Formats: sequence, structure tokens, C-alpha cells
Amino acid sequence: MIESLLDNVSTYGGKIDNLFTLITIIVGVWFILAEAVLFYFIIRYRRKEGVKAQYVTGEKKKEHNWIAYPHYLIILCDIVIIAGAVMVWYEVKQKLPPADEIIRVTGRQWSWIFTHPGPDGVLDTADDIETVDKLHVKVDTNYHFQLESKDVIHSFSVPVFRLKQDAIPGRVITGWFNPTKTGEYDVQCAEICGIGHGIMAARISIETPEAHQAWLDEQSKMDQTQRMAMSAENQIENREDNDNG
Amino acid sequence: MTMAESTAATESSHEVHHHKEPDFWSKYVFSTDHKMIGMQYMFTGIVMALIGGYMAYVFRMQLAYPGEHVPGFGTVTPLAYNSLITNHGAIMIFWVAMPILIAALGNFLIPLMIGCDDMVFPRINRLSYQIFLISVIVLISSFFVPGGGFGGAWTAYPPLSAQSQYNLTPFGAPLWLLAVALEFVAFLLGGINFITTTMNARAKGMKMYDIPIMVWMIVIASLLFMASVGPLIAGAVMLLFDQTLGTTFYNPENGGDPVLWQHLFWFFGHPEVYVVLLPAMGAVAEVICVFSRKKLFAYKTILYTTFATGILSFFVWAHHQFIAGIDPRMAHVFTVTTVIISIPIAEMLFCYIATLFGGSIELRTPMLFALAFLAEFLIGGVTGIYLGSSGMDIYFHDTYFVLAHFHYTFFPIAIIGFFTSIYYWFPKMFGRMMNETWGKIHFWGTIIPFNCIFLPLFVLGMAGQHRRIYNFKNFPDLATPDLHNLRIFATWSAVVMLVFQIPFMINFMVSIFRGKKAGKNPWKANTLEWTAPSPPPHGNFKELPVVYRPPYEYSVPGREKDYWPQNEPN
Amino acid sequence: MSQEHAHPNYIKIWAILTFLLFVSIVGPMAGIQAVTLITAFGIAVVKAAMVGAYFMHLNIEKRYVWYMLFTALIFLGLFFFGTSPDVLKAEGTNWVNPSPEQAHAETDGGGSHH
Amino acid sequence: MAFTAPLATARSATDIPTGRLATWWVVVSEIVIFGGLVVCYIMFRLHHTDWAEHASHTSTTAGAFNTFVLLTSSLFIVLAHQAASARDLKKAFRYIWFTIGGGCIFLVVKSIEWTNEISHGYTLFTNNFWSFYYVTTGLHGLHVIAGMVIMAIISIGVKKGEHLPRVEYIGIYWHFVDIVWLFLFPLFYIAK
Repeated sequence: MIESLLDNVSTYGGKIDNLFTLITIIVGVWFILAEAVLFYFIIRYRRKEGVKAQYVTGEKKKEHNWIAYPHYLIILCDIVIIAGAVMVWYEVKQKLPPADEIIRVTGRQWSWIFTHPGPDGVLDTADDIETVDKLHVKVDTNYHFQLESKDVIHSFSVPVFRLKQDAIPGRVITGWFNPTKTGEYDVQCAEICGIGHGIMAARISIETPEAHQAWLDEQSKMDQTQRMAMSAENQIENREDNDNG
Repeated sequence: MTMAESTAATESSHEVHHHKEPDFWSKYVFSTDHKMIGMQYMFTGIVMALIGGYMAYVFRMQLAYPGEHVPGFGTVTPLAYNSLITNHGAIMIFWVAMPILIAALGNFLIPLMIGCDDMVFPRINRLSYQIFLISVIVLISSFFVPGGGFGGAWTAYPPLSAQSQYNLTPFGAPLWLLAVALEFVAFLLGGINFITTTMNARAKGMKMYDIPIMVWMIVIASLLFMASVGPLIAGAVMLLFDQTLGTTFYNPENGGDPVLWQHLFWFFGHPEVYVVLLPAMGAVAEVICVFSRKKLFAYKTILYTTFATGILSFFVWAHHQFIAGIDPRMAHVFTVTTVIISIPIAEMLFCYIATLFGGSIELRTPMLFALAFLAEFLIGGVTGIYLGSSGMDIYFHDTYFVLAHFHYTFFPIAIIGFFTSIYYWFPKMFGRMMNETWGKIHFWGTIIPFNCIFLPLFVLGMAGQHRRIYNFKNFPDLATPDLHNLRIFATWSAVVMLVFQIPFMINFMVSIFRGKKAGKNPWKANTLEWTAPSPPPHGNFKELPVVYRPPYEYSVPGREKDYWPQNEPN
Repeated sequence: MSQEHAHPNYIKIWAILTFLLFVSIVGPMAGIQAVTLITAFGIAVVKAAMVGAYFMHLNIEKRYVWYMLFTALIFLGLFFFGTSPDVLKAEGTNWVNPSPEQAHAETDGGGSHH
Repeated sequence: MAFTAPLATARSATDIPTGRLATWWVVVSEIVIFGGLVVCYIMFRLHHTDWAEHASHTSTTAGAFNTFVLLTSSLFIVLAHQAASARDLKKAFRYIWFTIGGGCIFLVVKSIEWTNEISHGYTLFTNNFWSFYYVTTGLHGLHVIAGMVIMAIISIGVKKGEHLPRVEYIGIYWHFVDIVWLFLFPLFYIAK
């Protein structure tokens, strides 16, 4: 259901969409049932001249069963929902598959800094590539990200991955994703972080291995200051485009 | 019950005191009469609701027409936008839902419903309102200080809320926090009064299960508030020190912990949802019994499920923090508790629906609002299941889905619950009836636009749109025309809904002076407040009532009348 | 309208409390951590219970007052157990929260811990 | 405007006088406030192992002396309650003022202690241990001051023989403040 509104491009996104469908079916049945009974009663038991209301206390066992049985069914449904939710959570947040590549995502007021490990594939070495508001990843690769914040709480949210994680200053939080489709999508900040919260928009570019390699080669030729200047320029251009559009 | 009997004996010989006509100040401003204090809370709450509604209008306009001039406000800057959404949230919860549902209804109804002449501590009651009024003044003044009002969301997560170099509101933030803290103190005082009054000052013969559900709900809500707010008061002191003096309780650079505040806040914040829900549920219970002429279905079950909900509400708070940096293992625990809370709440709603069975339903305005509460709150309830499920919350956290969900709970609670109570108790408050036709126009003019505002927002949330962003043009995936049309539709629905509050205001003001005289018991209800004159004089009852039966004995077989007031011996 | 009740010998209770205070000060001098914990916090609980029972008259007060107070403590315990996995700990599943001194020393302290 | 208490105040469906019942509820709400602060402190304390070193700079002697002072003042107020219920007004009045005296000694010792610590450079801002120390003991000190003020007001009524049950109510509050200190003492002074 969600996929009709927004693409899913991560390995676990489909599971979250399925969980959505599962919950929708379960609560939808209950919801329709409850509303139907409510409206049926309202229509059926409208006041009629000379008809007195019934005297039902609800304390007798037989009457009470009308409440008790649906309520046992709800417990059953709850167990199904909990099981589904816990399994998805465990996969997305708790059990990290081995990383093919580790990146660092740092939030600050009001932009995202993405640190790519560069050609050697290791963070905190001289060939790291730092970009602002633009994340480059390879398709079909297990990424671990280390999430940090320089000032206030931000939240790294990639809707197409169905992924979200707050960045807490002082903490390093690790998460993962594995993109399944190429393309360019939004990265949002999902936790209010001051007046610039609304412009803390970044893009994630999911590339084929070849395109990613080409980007890496191009970046390796430049030094860090050039790169930062480039990406900042792009950013300003993007914003201007948007403002005009 | 020896003590109760001895005081009852002195009461029967006691004349209800005759005061000489008090002057304006002591009658309206420094009154210790619970009814007047209730009115003060109610009118303050209504004024705050108008301010909150105005804020909603401004930021909805900004979202529909970003950057354009908003009539009646001007251009919305990001700073102003943040401040508007922050204060809209805080006002609607702390200065509208709390004062109207708990303080106004509690003050007005508790002594009347349990059959006594006032609260047990009238002067503490007055003090409670005065502190509340100061909190209102502090809050409003915080909009006009240099830097403007606080804009770090009503949850006020540090370090954003704690350090002015981040939030850019060096005066607005501490004033906002101070206002919230004062408001807590006011409601602690009021809550102690409600609880003690209900425990000790009930009419002779009123046993535990003879107390109307409305009173139970307010008392349980006050208990929840009292038990949950303590840590947050301590936490607010710490945050205030961080803001003003520069201590580092929440500053990670010096070993503080921002996550601590989130726990303190939500440990209070989640029970708070039930604090405001319960009085609304209570009012709805009273109304559906009266207008379907039915005994409340399974009174005791409703009471027990309320207690269960109240206790469970203390076990679920971290579902607000699933993705906020808490340990992933804790999410499992809180998912289980959160989903489990659906059981008592569903059971309670089933009991309400079952009450309608076999009734003789009359769709007067209060009944329409009460039924709308049930129908709409169900939507809020079922969408909560998505968000309580940790796996689903990864995607939905802080999106418009959350926003639509809690408006589907808070709107029925604070607005529909308020209208239910005001249309129902208006005759008791002012001695006159409200106009029925205008009431129905107001009803449909509120309910239909309400759904038109928030149903599209569910869709926007599912499309991944996040909250608290003042302009979606910076996000290419969200700036599509389809999504933007939904925003415009929601905005105009909000405007329509606000416009439809004008008939209510006129109806309300005109009815106070010109409405049809109501008499003691216009709805033919059982509870004790309807045995007092309308409006009740100082001291409430000519003769303090004695209670003989439970409150919902409607349509008892073998009786000619279809109601049986609690105070009639037979 | 205070109810009349027999008053215990308050001076005796005060003497016991003073003695317990003395023990709680002397306890830590042994220098054993377990003993310190018992003499400091164990005795604090005993003293609080004595003040509550005899001075606040909880021993002759209605039973549910005691439940009221105890419920408040249970909620605090609940808060502690819900919050301590995040605030008390320096690391957990997929996250670390190094103290500021450590943070400067090891900038690449991230990674998965499970 | 003369205030007459409503009849509601005199009712007692629970058999606990209304004033005392309300006092218990005040104590409940205070438990969660102080408890919240203390729970936060305990979590921080166990997280930051280096706080033990800071804790060693608090004066155990002063803390112990203050504990003794508060325990003794608790004794006085309960004796005042005993005297009041026997309608020995003079004695009750005297014991109330002994209690207030106890509060004064407590505050004097506390202020000497604070002065000493601040002059050694341990201020509110030194680190979070000291922030907690000043905020918690400061909040407790405010409760002591509030208790003293209320007691002074009550003592006037006691002299006239009015509102005698209030001696018991303020007593319950004062014992509560005492109990809070009984826990703050090991938390901030003994545990090192």
C-alpha cells in the first residue's frame, strides 16, 4: 500500500510495507466491525414513541460475554501484530548483517555530512571522501552507517529505505541498509533541529558499481577543499532551482 | 463510617450559608466558589483554544502557500513557523485540554456530582487557578520577548531546547519552560483537591460504585498526573538551569545526557494522554446514558479497565523513542506493553457501544458529539496500533501519519469532548438551554471538515512527509503537485472548521442571556448535579442530598418514569 | 479533629535513630564496599521506615496510605528500569556513548557491539 | 472577605481527616519529584565512575551533623503534636519553635558547607556531580525553609488554640523532608 505512494529501494523496506498491510487488515476488520455496530445501534435504537429502553446492566455473565469474546480475539490479534513488529524491528535495527562498506553520517545545523571511506574502503584514512548533503552508494551492497551529531538531535531519515534513526550528540549509533534500485532520492531530517530544519534536505544517489567507481575516481583527483566547495555549490543551485520551481 | 454519619448529622441541621451579595471582585475574580473557578478555567481555556486555532490557521496557510503572505499574520519566517507549531502543541495540550477537561469540568462537576457544597479546599482551588493564570501570562509574554517564542517543539528535546546558540530564542525558551512548570504546579494543587474531595466529601450513602463515571475519570486522571509529573518537574528544573545558568545536565559535551530528558518527558507525556482522555470518556459516558435512556453497560468493568489503562500507561512511554537512540532491545518490551494497552481501551469502547443496545436514542446536540467522539476516537485508536509496533514505527515516526493519528485522538478528546460537555452541562452552568438547530449546524460544520483535514494527512505521512518542516519545496520527492494538493485541501478544511466555530460562539453567548430557561433537570438525568437549581447558587444545594442508588438507573422495569435520580428514596 | 491515639515513647525512637546514624557514619570506615552499601543505604531505609512508622504514625494510619506512598516508589522504580539501559550504560546494542574524555581519545569508537 | 470553610471540608468518608489525607497526597507528589531527581542522579553516578572522587570532597561531618539536627527536629515536632492533642498549648508552641530552631541550625550548617565548597572551587558548574549536589540539596533546603515558614504561621494558631490538627499535618510534611535527607546523606556524603 505504501509502495503506491513511494518507491521501496531497500531490502527490508518490503517487510515494513508488508507489516503495514498486515496491521491494516487486522485493525481494519475491527475498525469496520466496531463502526458498523455503532452505526447500526444508532439507527436501530432511535427513539420511538411508546417504546421504552431496555434495562441491561451488563453485569450478568451472558451479557458480559458480548464484551469478553471480542476481547479474547483482540488479544490473539495483538499477539500476531507484536510478532510481526518485533521480527521486522529485529531485522532492521538489532541484527546487523556483515558490512561490505562502512560510511559515516554526521548531522549538524543544518546539513548532513557524509563521509565515504574512499578507494581503500576504510574510514578515517587520508583518502576519505567527505560530501555535504549528497550521499553516494552502490546498489546491492550492505552498508553500515555510523550516525553522529555535532550539535543537536537530528534524525537520519531515508523514506525510500523506510529507514529512520535519530542522531544523538555524544553517541555513535550504527545502523544498516542495502539499496536494491538505482536512482536519486530524498534524505530528510526528521527531528526538529532549529530554524533550518526545513532546509536540512539531502539526496542519496544509488549508483551501479561502475558509476560509483567513476564517481570515486573523479573525487580522488580533487582535494577535500575542492570537493566541499563543489558540493556546497551544487546545493545552492539545487535550492535556487527549487525556489524558482 | 462513624465520622461521616456524625458530620451528616450536623449538616442536616445546618442551614446553607447566606452571604450578603458579594462585590464584583470577590464574585468573579477572587471567588473561592468551585463553580466560578471552573468557569474561569473554562473561559481561559476557550481563549487559549482560539489562540491555538489561530496558530494552526497560520502554519496551515504557510504549508499550503509557502512563503506567501498569510492574511492576518504576514509572512511566516522559519523561526516564526517553529514557534507557531511548538506553541500550538503546547497550548492545545497544556492550556486547552488540561484546563477545560480536568480543571473546568472537575471543578464545576465534582462537588455537584458527589453532592457537597464546595471543594474541600476552596482557597487552594483559587490559588491553583491563579498560578494557572500566571502560567498563561508567562507563556503569552514569551511570544513577544527578543528572539521570539520558543521553537523547539512541544517535546523540547535538549540540546536544542537547552542552549540558546542552537534554538536562537534566549528568552523564549526559559519562559516557555517556566510557564509549563507553573502549569504543572497549578494542576498538582487542583488534582490534590479533586482527589481529596472525592475521597472524603461524598454525599451520605454514596458508596464507591455510586460515584458517576465522570467523577471517577477525573480522579483517576488526577492520580495519573500526580504520579507521572514528578520526575518531569525535577527534569524541568534541570533544563531550566541548563538554559539560564549554563549547567550541563543534558549537554553531552560535559557528560550530560540528552536522552534522559526524553525519558523524563515521555514518562510524563504518555500518561498525560490518558490524563486528558479519561475526563472526555467520562463526559461521553454520562451523555450516552442520558440520551439513550440506558444504564451504563458494565459499570464495574469500565471502572476496572480504566484503572488497568491508567497503570499500563506508565509502562509504554518509550514507544515515543523507538528510533530516538534508545537501546534496540528495549523496543521489544515497549512494543509488547503498548500493543497490550489496546485491550482495556477496546474493552472500554465496546462497553460504551454496548450501552446503546436496546436504547431509546435521541440525537440531541450533546449526543451527536458523544457519538462522534466514539466514531472518531476509534480511528485514533486503531492508527495507534501501527505506531506502537516498533517495526512499523521505523517508517512512521515523526511523519504526518503520527500527526494525523494523535489529532484523531486529541481532537475528539479536547474539542469533541469539550463540546459534548458544554452542550450537555450548559443548562446547569447558566440555567438556560442552547439553541438546538445552531448546535447541529455547528456539529456537522466541525466534524466533516475535521475528517477532511486529517485523513489527507495520513496519506501524506504514508508518502514519507515529515513533521515540523515549514516548506516542502526543498524535498523533491515531497514537492509533487499531487501531494501539494492534499496540503491545500487540508488547509482549506481547517479554515472551514474554524469558521464554523463562529455559530458556536454566537449560540453560546446569546444562550447565556437569551436562551430558554432550563429548569433543574432538562435532560431528565439521574446524577446529583441535576437536583440542584440551575445555575446552582453558592453552596449548591438547598438541602444536601443523600444517595440511595447507583447513578445510571434509567428505564428500570416496573417504574413509570424512565429515570430514577440518585437522591430519590424510592 | 485529630484522632486520639496512644503516643509511643518518642525519645526512645529518637535514641535508636541517632544510634543508627552513628553506625552509618562508622560503617564506611571499614573500607569494604559491601559493608558501606549496607550501612549507608540499608540503614537509610531502616531509619526512613522508623520515622515513617512512628513519627508519621503510618503504623496506626489506614492501610491504603501506605499503599499510596509505596505506589509512588514503584513508579520511580519503573522509571529507573526503563531509563537505565540508555542513560546508565555507556554502550549497548549498536550504540556507544563514550564519556567526553574517552570520546576525544577514540574517534572511531563506533561499530557494532553485539 | 471573611472565609467560611465549606461543609465539604468537615466530611470524612474515608475516616481520615481531610487535612491529613491531603497532606499524604502532597507527600506522594513530593516523593515523585525528589525521587525523579534522585533516580537521575543515581543513573549518572553509576555511569560516571569518576564521580566518586568528586564525592569525596563533600563534608561527611557536616552532613552527619545535619542528619542529627533533622532527626532531633523531627522528634520535637512529633512531641509538639503529642502536646497539641493533649491540648497543652504552651508546650506545643514551644516544641514547634524548637523545630524551627532545628531548621535554622540545619540551614546555617548547610550555608557554611556551601561557602566552603564554593571557595574550594566546587561550584554549580564544576561538573554534573556538583550540579546535582547543589540542585538536590538546594531543593531540599527550599522545602526546609517552606516548612519553617508554615510552622511559624501554625504556631500563631496554636497559641490561640485554633487549628490544632495542623500541627500533625505539618509534622507529617516535616518528617517527609527529614526522610528525604536520610537518603540524600548517603547518596552525596557517604558513598565515595
